[in-house]
Amino acid sequence: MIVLLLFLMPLLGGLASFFIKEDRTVRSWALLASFITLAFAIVGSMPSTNASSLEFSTPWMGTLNSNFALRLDGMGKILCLLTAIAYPIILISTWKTTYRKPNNFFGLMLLTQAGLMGVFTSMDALVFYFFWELALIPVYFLCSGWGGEKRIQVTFKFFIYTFTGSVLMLIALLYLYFLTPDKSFSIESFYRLAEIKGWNQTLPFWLLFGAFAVKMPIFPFHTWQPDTYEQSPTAVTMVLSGLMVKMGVYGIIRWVLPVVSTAAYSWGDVVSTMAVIGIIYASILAIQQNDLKRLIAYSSIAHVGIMALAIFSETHLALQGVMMQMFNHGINIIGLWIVVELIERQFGTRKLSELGGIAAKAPALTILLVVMALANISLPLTNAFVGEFMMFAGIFGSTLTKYNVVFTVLALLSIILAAVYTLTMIQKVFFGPANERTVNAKDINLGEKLALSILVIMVFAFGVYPQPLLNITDGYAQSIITNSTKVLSQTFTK
Amino acid sequence: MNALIFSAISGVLMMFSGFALKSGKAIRTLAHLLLLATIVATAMELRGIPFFSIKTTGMLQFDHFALLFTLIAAVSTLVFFLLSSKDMEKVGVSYAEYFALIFFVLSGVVIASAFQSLLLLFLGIEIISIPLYILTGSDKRSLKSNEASLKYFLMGAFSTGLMLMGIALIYGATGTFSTALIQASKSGVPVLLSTGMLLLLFSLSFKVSAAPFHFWTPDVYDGAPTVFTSFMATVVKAAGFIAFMRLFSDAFRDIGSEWKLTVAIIVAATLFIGNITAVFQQSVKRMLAYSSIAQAGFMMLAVYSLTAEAKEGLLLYGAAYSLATIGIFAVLIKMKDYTFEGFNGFAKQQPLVAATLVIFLLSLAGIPLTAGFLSKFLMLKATVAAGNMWLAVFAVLMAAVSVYYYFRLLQAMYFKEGRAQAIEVTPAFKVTLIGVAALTIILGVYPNLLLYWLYF
Amino acid sequence: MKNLILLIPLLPFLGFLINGLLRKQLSKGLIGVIGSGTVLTSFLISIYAFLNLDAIGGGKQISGSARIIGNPVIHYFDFINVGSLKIPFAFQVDQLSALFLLIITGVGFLIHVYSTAYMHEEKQEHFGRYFSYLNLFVFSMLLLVMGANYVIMFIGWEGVGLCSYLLIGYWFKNIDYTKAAKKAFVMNRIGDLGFLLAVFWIIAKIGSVNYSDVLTTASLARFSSGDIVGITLLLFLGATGKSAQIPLYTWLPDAMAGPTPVSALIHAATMVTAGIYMIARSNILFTAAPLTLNVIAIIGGATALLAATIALRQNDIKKVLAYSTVSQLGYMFLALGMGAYTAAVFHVMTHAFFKALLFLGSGSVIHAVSGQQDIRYMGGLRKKLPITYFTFLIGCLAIAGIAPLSGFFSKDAILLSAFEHNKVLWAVGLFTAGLTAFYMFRLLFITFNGTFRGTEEQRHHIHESPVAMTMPLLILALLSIAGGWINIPEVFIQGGERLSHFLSPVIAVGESAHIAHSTEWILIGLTSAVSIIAILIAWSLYKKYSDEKETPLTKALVNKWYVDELYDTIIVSPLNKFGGFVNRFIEKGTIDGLVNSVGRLVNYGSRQMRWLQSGQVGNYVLLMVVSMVLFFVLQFFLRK
Amino acid sequence: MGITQILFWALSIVSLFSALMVITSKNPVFSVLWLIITFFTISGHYILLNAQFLAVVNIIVYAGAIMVLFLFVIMLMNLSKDTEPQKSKWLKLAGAVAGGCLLLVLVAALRNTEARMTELGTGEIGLIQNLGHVLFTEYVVPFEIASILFLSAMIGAVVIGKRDVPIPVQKETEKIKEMQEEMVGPIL
Amino acid sequence: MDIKYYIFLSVALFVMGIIGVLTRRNAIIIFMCIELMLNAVNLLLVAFSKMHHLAAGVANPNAGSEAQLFVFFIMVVAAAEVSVGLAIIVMLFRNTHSVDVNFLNRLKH
Repeated sequence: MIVLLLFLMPLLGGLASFFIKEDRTVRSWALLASFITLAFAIVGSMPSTNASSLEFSTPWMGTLNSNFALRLDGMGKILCLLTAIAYPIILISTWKTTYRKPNNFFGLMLLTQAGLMGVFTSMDALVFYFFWELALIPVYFLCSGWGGEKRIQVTFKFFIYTFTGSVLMLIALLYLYFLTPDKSFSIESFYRLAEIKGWNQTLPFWLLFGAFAVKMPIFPFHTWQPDTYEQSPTAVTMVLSGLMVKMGVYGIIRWVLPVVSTAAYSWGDVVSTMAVIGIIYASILAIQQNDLKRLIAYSSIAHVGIMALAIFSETHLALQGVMMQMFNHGINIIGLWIVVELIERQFGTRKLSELGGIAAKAPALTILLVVMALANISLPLTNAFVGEFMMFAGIFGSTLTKYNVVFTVLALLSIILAAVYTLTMIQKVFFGPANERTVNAKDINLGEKLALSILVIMVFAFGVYPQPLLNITDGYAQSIITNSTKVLSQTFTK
Repeated sequence: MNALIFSAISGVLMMFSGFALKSGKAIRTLAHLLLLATIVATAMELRGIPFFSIKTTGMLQFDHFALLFTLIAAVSTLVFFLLSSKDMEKVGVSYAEYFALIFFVLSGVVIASAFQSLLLLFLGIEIISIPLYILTGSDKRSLKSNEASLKYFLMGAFSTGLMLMGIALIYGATGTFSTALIQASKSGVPVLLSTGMLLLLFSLSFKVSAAPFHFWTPDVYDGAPTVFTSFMATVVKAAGFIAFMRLFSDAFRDIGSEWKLTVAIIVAATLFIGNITAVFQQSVKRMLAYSSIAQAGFMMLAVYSLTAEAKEGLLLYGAAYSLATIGIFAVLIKMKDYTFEGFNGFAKQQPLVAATLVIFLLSLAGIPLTAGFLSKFLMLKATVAAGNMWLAVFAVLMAAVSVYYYFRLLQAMYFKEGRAQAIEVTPAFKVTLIGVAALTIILGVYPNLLLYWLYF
Repeated sequence: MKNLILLIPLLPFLGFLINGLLRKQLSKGLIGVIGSGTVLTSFLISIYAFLNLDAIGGGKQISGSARIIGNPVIHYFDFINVGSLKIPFAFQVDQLSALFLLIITGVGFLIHVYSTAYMHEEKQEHFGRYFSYLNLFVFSMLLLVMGANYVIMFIGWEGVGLCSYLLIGYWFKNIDYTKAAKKAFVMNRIGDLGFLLAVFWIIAKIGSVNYSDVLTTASLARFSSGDIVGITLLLFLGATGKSAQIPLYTWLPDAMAGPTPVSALIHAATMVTAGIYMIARSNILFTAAPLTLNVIAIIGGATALLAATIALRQNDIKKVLAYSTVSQLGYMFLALGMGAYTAAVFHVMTHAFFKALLFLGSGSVIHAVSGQQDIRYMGGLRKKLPITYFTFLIGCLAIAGIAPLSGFFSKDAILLSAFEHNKVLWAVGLFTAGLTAFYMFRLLFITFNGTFRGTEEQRHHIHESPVAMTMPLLILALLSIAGGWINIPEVFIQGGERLSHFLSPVIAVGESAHIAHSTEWILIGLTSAVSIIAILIAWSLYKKYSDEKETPLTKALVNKWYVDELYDTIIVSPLNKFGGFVNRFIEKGTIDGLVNSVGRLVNYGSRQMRWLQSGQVGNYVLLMVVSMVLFFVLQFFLRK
Repeated sequence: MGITQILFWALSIVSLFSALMVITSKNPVFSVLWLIITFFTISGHYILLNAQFLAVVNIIVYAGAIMVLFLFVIMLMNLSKDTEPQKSKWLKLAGAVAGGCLLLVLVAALRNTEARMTELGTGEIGLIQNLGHVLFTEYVVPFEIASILFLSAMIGAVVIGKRDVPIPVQKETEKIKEMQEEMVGPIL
Repeated sequence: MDIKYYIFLSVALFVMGIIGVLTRRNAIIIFMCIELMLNAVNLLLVAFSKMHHLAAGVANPNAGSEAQLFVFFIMVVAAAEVSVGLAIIVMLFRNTHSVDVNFLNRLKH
């Protein structure tokens, strides 16, 4: 039941808020709804809650053998938790930002949340696809309705790009559906597919991977991302980069690795190579950027690349790291966006070249950003370190590929480059003498401080004691690894 | 049978109502009532209550498939009446006759969906086409309308010729016109049969405007009075596909090797030409014409794979496509300026109407939670089941292209600033639009609402 | 005991939190008290722990080289616990770490005290910020040495890097300072890369990162020799980053941008010795990898020499000390390379004393001449700053290795082991010793002898520093004198080399001198002679200051052998150029271009496609007929 | 080579020739006349095939009614001279070639139908009573349906026939055309 | 008489009609060519009806009559088409004073 509420709450909340015309009211309503969702999410991810309340299934879609099946398992829990935590923070931090037609804005935001929740909990291929799109559509409207001046083209490109990916995914799901013994879309019967061979694996693998790669995005499918992040309103950018990016990673872990394990194994090196190229490529590009949003966008591409690399190393450690990192990356990057939002709102620019010397005027802002930035370069005792450490350790220890050492070394270069661009950003934005733009900067107000402090606390809490999160996801990671090893051994011994 | 007789009689009544009733309102009301009666009659027959028992000597068979489609067609027509029948008055003087012709078309639709003999197929198609020639040309003051109707007529007659040749050759091969017997005739595949079958295929492709026999469509849809374009592009096209489906599943299912390849090529070509050409259009009306070609490509997938699911899908597709297109046209009719720019800032002026339009567009583009998605999905499913992966992939890629032009309209309405042209909409109009939009969504989430009639 | 140990790092952390969060509210005095008080407390606790190592469970030496290996690990909670990999959050307080605890907290405390006076002009909140950073640094450094596995060590490792970044960039208004800070952090990161890779490698092989699992002769068997060499080399790469060895040493001189006490604490006494600690800690691995040891020795020797030469012609007082630090670190690595871990640790200790002393002394000087750092504008300060001069002199003597000051013993031990392993390196070490003596006394003479060459108003308020600054100086001077006596070689008195015995549970006493006492005497004499001669030369050259003449060689020296420029041309600027190229051509041009061109293609196709729709019935029918023909041909003639 | 064969060949040649003339003769009126001749020959074929009823109907309906209607229309538009502007040579050629190819393909395909004889001159299904009987037993439904067709055709004629107000000028197509000329650049 | 000859004959007539449609510009002539096509079909149907009648023999005396009825229906439909078609042509002529299909190019692209 809880799992149902998880997406019903934002759905209804969103639909309701379309009809609340008054700005303050609709903001508060959205905030309330997101808090309620958060409550559900917390209850759901408590180890004490009994599994039966985390499942929901009912037949739908008539003659297609599809069930409206939702279940909240380890990975789902952690991601739903992330989504639920992110929303109140986003709403609080953008409280001061004014939007025209606020009712539509917040309605669409909540609908997006509903879609995300659905994606993370759906246990049926068709339902998964439904929510996948349901999460995409409102974002399209948000970006092109409230974005920057080039928003229409950019968002349109983003939409068509991802839509193409997702329809290809649909074909792949159909293809697999016809291979299932019992002709059903349920994930259980998809997991029973692992025995299929050859083309039957390769084709759906690439179709699925294409869709997820566009969403993540993995080099060279990433070009929509910096533009979109740059153009869309920051609140939406937070959703895009903090949560939506995870849809791609999630998709690969849930719908590729266990379903078409053999192909995932035999194409793993190719994908990993793409990921590695992307990591270094994006890091180098990030150094070149002059726009805060673009810089963070590229750094996020690099981080996601590491996740992809870790996924395809298929070790328990790495997978755990990925799930951990999905959560942490969400937290950190949202924090970064909040700072960007504050800076842009106060100084009216995001250009590094036009900023500087804020530290003297706004120490609190500076400190919070520095913390977020340090988390972004995964400094120890910040949450990101745990995830990345485990991922890298897993990649290095992977026995599936001959090139694990090469991959690790090259990917590790990104931590140096990350240090370069992150510190450059801090230096250019906050240090040095103040210019006429920043000379009378004001420090942030309480609400923003609150939002950021919550994040900072989480950054350190999960950086020092990550075990609770790890326990949530442990079972799922274990199951995936055992499953794939079983399949691979079956496939390649004979 | 009920539907056939009712619609025919209603046609006659409307014909005479022209002399009896003077006010357009009265005529309109009568038409609505008659159509309602037809719908009820069809529904009752669907529930197993035929009013007449007429021995059709195996030429017509009103099975659930036929009746359900008849129902869909009739309901779509009703929606069309509710939304646009007022605007028919502007077309020309002979208001009542238009209704009469539409009713006759409807009866043709009934025949085309229930035929068991090539003769009836021929008659049905003709009964559909001839009134359409007239309706296309009904705006006599407009040169475009005249031109369109003549083009339509000449090419239509030409394709009729092809069809007849095909029928003749098939008869020569099998010695019968009954589809069932054609299927049964186990005299191998004489070249006469396959030639005739191909000719039939071509002429039917013409009727449903599948490439490369689609050329008439954009010109005719563009030239015809928009009201009737809306009707032609939806109900009639769907009927054409039902006829197509019935013919090939009843008569040529077993000799698939003879036509699968050709149909596959036709599907691909239709999808390609329809979508690609639509991208460039500046007039929404013409864009919709091309989009109807594109959608035809998708529906043709059902013909390619004659599975039971494809049949369901085709029915659903007919409903979804007709409803959405009729809705969009209903708004378009009221606009002065048919270009995309004409819709700039439309959302500000008519938020509600714009919202419904969005739903229709999403449905046409095949976005989930709309009937459009589900019907496309069933088509793809059938295609993959038929084992043609590449066709499916090509189809979805083209669907992605279609997003381009559907969303252009959406962007114009919502994100582009512009002088929104004022259109007058009655509350009833709005209510109907909302109803249709709701139906689109409901069918998208709970298709059984429609499909279970097929089985019970 | 367990919780007491936990307090050692926790107290400075509390200091960090308090000073950091309440820096606006607290008064400077309070801040200073909190800052130093926390460190003092943990210093006392460390002493307590040091005295009760057995209680903690450290091994102890019985007789000769026979000893008990204890298990001094204190487990707190599981940091990461995934599947087979367990990374506990645990401390290990054995002889080695206890020694370092003393150095860190002790010297740290003195420097905190010193800072209260030195930083007094700072605005209050910045004062608080400074102390919070300092405390945070002590905390991280303590994590580094107390950690019971490589991950905890790495946490501290990066933590100290961060603190050095924050403290170098402490005056953030000055862009150059922040740049220097960035440089330091990035170069450290390069080293950290090696460290991390080593850790991953260990995990892959052993499945654990605990010293107790990795650093045992048993576990050595599970490595192939290649593994060991690889791991140790990677660890050494980490060390070069942190401890400023070739090729990653260039950040340390720039790090002098930070406040002088910081340079004393971080860039002389403690942080930079982390590399030595780490290698000494994993000595078992390194001993098993002779190749690595050779590399370390060579790099160490080279660094020592290179830095010493550069130091000859530096005019910034702190730069001279910085390069001498690099050079001394090179010395320590030389020792490590010889397998003389004890000697290295010994030198770490003595060096901590006298280098901290020298830095604080220089700080006192700078403080006196109101911020002037260039020694060419000093001189004749001996009268004005007697205490500073005296202590500075002691520091110089110590570093020059004049008996019986601490530097003498430690340096002697290193040279001794060098002599018995590799004569060339010994020669290098000897020469470097001479250079060291030379440039240190050059510095001393130019600064304190002769007449003052600064501006008038500088001259006016030259004054001896307050007691809060001189007191630490004196204490450190004392230590610099006596610190060496705890490891007096056997040749002087029976039962010497206490330190190596003390450390023996952690560091095997492999290498007690096998060479005859006679030769040892000769060597000692030689070393002292070299130093004294060097001092005399310096005296003759600099007893009264004159502008030094410019030769190509000296020019190169002044410009630090152009190493920074070299790095810039071969690494930094190519990377930027490449990045710009990628940004312009690959990203925008190629990849995004491809994506967009798909859209353009569709549009173009659409433009062309519409010509089919010519509007002519004739053409339509023609096309239809033609396609019919084609279909028939396909059906009847091609398919068969 | 019986009399029937000779008749068959003769009729075939005549009908083909007159059909050729239909599509080639410049004057519409001549085309109509040639077409009538073609219909007559076809009726001749019907008789050879014992489809007497159809032969008669063909003459009455086609040659009699329909063609006369055509003739009227042509006269009414007084196109009765060689005024019809000709298509360009190339289009004509293309059309002829395309048609030729179609013929070629069809003949080549149908060449290998199995040979089945239809002897001429016997049988009486073509007689009116047989046809009438079948028409009003089995084919009564289509027969009725045909009436719908006629009704719609009739209404159509009426709708089209009624006079209306004269034509206003069309602006909008022009607008769209020029917009297409300077189509805004691709959004992607 | 071999059925082939009938097939060829009517196919030839049919194609002639098509060629006419392709080559002429006068709407009326085009329409006539279409009528020619229909007649070709009629002829073929009658020939087939005869063929099947003979094939069936005494077993089914009515065999083949359906084809002739089909021809009958074709004529009916043709008549209807003619009435509508000519009406349309006349209407167009009224508006443009031409029946030349080449001038029908307001709608394109």
